[in-house]
Amino acid sequence: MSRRTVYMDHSATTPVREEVVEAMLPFYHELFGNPSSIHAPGRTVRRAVEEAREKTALALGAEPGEIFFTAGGTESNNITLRGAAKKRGEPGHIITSSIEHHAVLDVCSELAAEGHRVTFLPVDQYGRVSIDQLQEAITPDTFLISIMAANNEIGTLQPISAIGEVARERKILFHTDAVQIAGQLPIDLKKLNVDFLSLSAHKFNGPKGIGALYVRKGAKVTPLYSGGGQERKLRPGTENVPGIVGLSRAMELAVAEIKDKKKRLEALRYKMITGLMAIDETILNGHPEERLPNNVNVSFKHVEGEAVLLSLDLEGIAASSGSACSSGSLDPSHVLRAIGLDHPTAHGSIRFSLGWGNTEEDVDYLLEVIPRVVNNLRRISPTYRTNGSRKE
Amino acid sequence: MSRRTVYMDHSATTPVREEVVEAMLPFYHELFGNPSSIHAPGRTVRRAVEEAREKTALALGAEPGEIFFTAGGTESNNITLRGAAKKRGEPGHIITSSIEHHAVLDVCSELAAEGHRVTFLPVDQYGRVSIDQLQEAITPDTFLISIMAANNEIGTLQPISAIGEVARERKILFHTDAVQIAGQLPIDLKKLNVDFLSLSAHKFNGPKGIGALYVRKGAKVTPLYSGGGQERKLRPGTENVPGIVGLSRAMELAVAEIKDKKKRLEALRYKMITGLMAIDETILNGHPEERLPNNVNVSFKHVEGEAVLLSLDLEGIAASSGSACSSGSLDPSHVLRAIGLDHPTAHGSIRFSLGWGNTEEDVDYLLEVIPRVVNNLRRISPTYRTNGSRKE
Amino acid sequence: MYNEKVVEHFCNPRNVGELLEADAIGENGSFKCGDTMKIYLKIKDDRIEDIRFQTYGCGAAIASSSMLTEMVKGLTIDDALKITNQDVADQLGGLPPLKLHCSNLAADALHNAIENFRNGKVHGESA
Amino acid sequence: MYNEKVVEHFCNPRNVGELLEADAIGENGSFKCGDTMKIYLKIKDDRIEDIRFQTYGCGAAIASSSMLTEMVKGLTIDDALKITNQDVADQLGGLPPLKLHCSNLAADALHNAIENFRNGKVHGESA
Ligand SMILES: Cc1ncc(COP(=O)(O)O)c(C=O)c1O
Ligand SMILES: Cc1ncc(COP(=O)(O)O)c(C=O)c1O
Repeated sequence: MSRRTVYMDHSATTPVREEVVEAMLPFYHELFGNPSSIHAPGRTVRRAVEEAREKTALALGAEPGEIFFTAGGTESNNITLRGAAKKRGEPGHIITSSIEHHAVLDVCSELAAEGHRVTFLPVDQYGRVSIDQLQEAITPDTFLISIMAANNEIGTLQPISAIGEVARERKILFHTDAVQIAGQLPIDLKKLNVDFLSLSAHKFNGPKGIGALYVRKGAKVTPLYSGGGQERKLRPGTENVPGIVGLSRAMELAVAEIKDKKKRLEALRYKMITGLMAIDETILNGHPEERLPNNVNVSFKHVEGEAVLLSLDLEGIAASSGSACSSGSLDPSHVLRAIGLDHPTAHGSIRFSLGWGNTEEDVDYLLEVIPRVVNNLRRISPTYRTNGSRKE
Repeated sequence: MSRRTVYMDHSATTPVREEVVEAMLPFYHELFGNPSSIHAPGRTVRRAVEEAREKTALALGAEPGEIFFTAGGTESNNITLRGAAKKRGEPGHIITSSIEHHAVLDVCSELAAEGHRVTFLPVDQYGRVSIDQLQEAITPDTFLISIMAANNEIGTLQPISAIGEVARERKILFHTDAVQIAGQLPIDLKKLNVDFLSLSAHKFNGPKGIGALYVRKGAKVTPLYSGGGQERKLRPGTENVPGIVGLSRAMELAVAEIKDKKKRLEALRYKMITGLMAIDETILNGHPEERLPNNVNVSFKHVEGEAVLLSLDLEGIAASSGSACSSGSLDPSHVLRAIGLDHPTAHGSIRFSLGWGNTEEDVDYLLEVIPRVVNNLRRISPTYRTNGSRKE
Repeated sequence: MYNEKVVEHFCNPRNVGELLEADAIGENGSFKCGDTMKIYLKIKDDRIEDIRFQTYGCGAAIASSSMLTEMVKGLTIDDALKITNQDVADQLGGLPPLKLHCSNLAADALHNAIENFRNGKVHGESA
Repeated sequence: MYNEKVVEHFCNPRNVGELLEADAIGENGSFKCGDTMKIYLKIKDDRIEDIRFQTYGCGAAIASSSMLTEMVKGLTIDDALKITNQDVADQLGGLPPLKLHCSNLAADALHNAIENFRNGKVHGESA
């Protein structure tokens, strides 16, 4: 057994906070009614759902009528992109970035296969898109721009506000995948020109299987599913009431604590990056400043990421190499390739994502363990010494 | 306050059982990992998800590889119907019934608008489709038959086994919406020729927002969403782990108790129907025998359903007029019209759906309250006496 | 769903029934939701002396029928004609948007009764 | 994900490093996952007297490298050539399906080393 258990994979998912579970529990048993039912047990639950919608809207600077509950970030992204394309009907042009989550990237590829044109904007070495390149990419039939607010692997923040201005000026719908930023950094939809915004509760200490989609008043997509009229037909199906309540409670808590948490995590992040960079032949991936407060992504040269993860796991430390979803895959992540990493460097990348519950002791423990782990693996590596690095 | 609270709307939704909540709770906090993560917290959760899949498969006579978790019955239906149409690519012919849930019916109408041909089979006065009419409807390009196992309003069971034989013989995919039957009556997919089967946990004392889709080995649909590779790409997105665990536990409990529950509910149902039919000008909707053990649907002539519901609600009794989803609508339900009810009779229909927790005392209470409720409303009704019925 | 006042009128509807010697009878029906209403008037010196109603309909329809009869009892028929469906709904403290049209039965049936009375008939064409 | 035996070999890999006076060196790399492996052999009377490896790769790659060196140490090169990637995986008690190809490095690198030896070279073309 490891001496300590340290979870540093909060970008993959987070524990649900006690307060959130408590808020949800009544809706499993006492308040279990179907919000569509007109009897008292149904009406009580309808009120709870609408209160949750109000809370969620408030936390984002939106109107309650602009919030739609979905089953998660993947669904919110799919509803927006496929729904906008379906609404348009005829082929058109979509602009996205080359470092989106698969739930945007793969939808775009499919839409391209269905006849739309898609521009995958390149990013710089830090993972940022360029406003100039965005401007240049726009054509008269561009109907949708989808650029994530923060990247899930390297934590880089995009210039959402500037992108929104371009989109408004050119009268193009703008969607942002805010799954990683929601609950981490303030979002004020009154100030941003965002037409659609996706988020997922389990990334900010809420439950899995529930998400939300913000749809600016007046912006429209054609729903993908049919059924009962729930969520004003945008996402029919009996509402996941405990999930909805949990999402709104988690959102409320996260937003209330956002400043403190940001400060705390940024301090931990600084300490971690400083400690990790002391290991030779280690590079920091992503933007030095414009990054999520909780994201640390480094590449240890001469070692393979999975082997590092496995070693860390045996020491009780949970981290990730690239996105959790791509861990099953063998190719190095599209994000790391897009920022220009060569294969071995991309393969040696590890994402540590901090969150609620992480302490300075966790960071100390990691920094104690990691040099040994990297060293042990480098000792085995055929490339370490031939690269002119220190001999055994 | 009413003297008693009696929930008789289990077809709309059900309370989650204590055992189910208990099974789910660990997965909010201690076991919160992302099943796609390769570290220990992720792997433990992956095991739980796969165990849940095995349990669910076992309860249905399926293989674990044939079970896919979704966000509910609506999604399972949409994935199957739209996914089968997407897979086919070119226009073809679909056969369904005229009394399906909106999550099948409306998808079929949309597919028709997109160029497919759809036959909506009529039903007899009890709500049953005819095998002969099914046979006749089949054309060389029929690629999908979707007939629900049990109707959500009138409880009528369809001859699924016979439909499956026809489908197999003619080499047509067969989907059944089993949302109302799952957990109520045994399902053995080894014996039924069903290619796709939809179910939703909240209808059998599991949580809302989680469902399953059975896909027979070899049967294929094109996924509607893209993203991470979860649920073998059929339904990407971080798994709703507590939901999945809850669904499988609820399924396990329901199946273990299915015989006893059926006997118990059928006895209550018999008592209720007998009691309700003693009220004059009352008719039973649905099939006298081939119906869900928990379903009672009656029409009280000369009164309007919503007014009855409201009166019952004030007495603490929760029931429904037609499906919960259509309660927001003003048109009489398509199901009641399809079985030939005239407008006023359809408008006077009430569905009582029994379930876990209902007792004989509940039924006694209902039977004590209902004659008064119906009588009070008939006293106000302009049609009651002019119909040759008893004067005040 | 409904406010307390609506529920109270639904539970204890005023002026229910027929007037056997009515001076005018009005009817109105909604094809959309199947509701029907009948209003019976006793009129003396152009003033509504007595009123009764019968309604087949939902909670909103019944409550607004009851409320209307309360509102117009004792009014002159001219004043009664000024009462709109919206007035009835307002007097009930509001109705759910989806249910507003159900409350439209009542005033319309009253108007129909008064029209019949002015045309010198008890029943309208449809009766 | 990995069984105990795999984890044990990953944590304590046997025969790690270089042999400065190797009789043959074999190499193998997977373009797909970027893994690379180097095998150093000391051969006497057609028998593998000593063996070392270096691996850049995932847990499965490292564990199977370690296991292979254990399996072939002391064997004649003829017998060593009979060892397949599957044998290594089996000896480890199995590997996750997705990781099977990572374990393919090891035996292939050994075969490459033996081939070089038979061709009278220490290094192959690529070195
Ligand atoms: C940026 C981003 N978008 C979308 C998703 C998908 O969210 P979910 O898995 O909750 O559907 C994720 C997380 O996996 C993400 O990090
Ligand atoms: C027969 C039937 N199919 C599908 C559904 C939809 O299920 P859900 O609301 O869980 O998506 C329901 C319940 O509303 C139903 O009764």
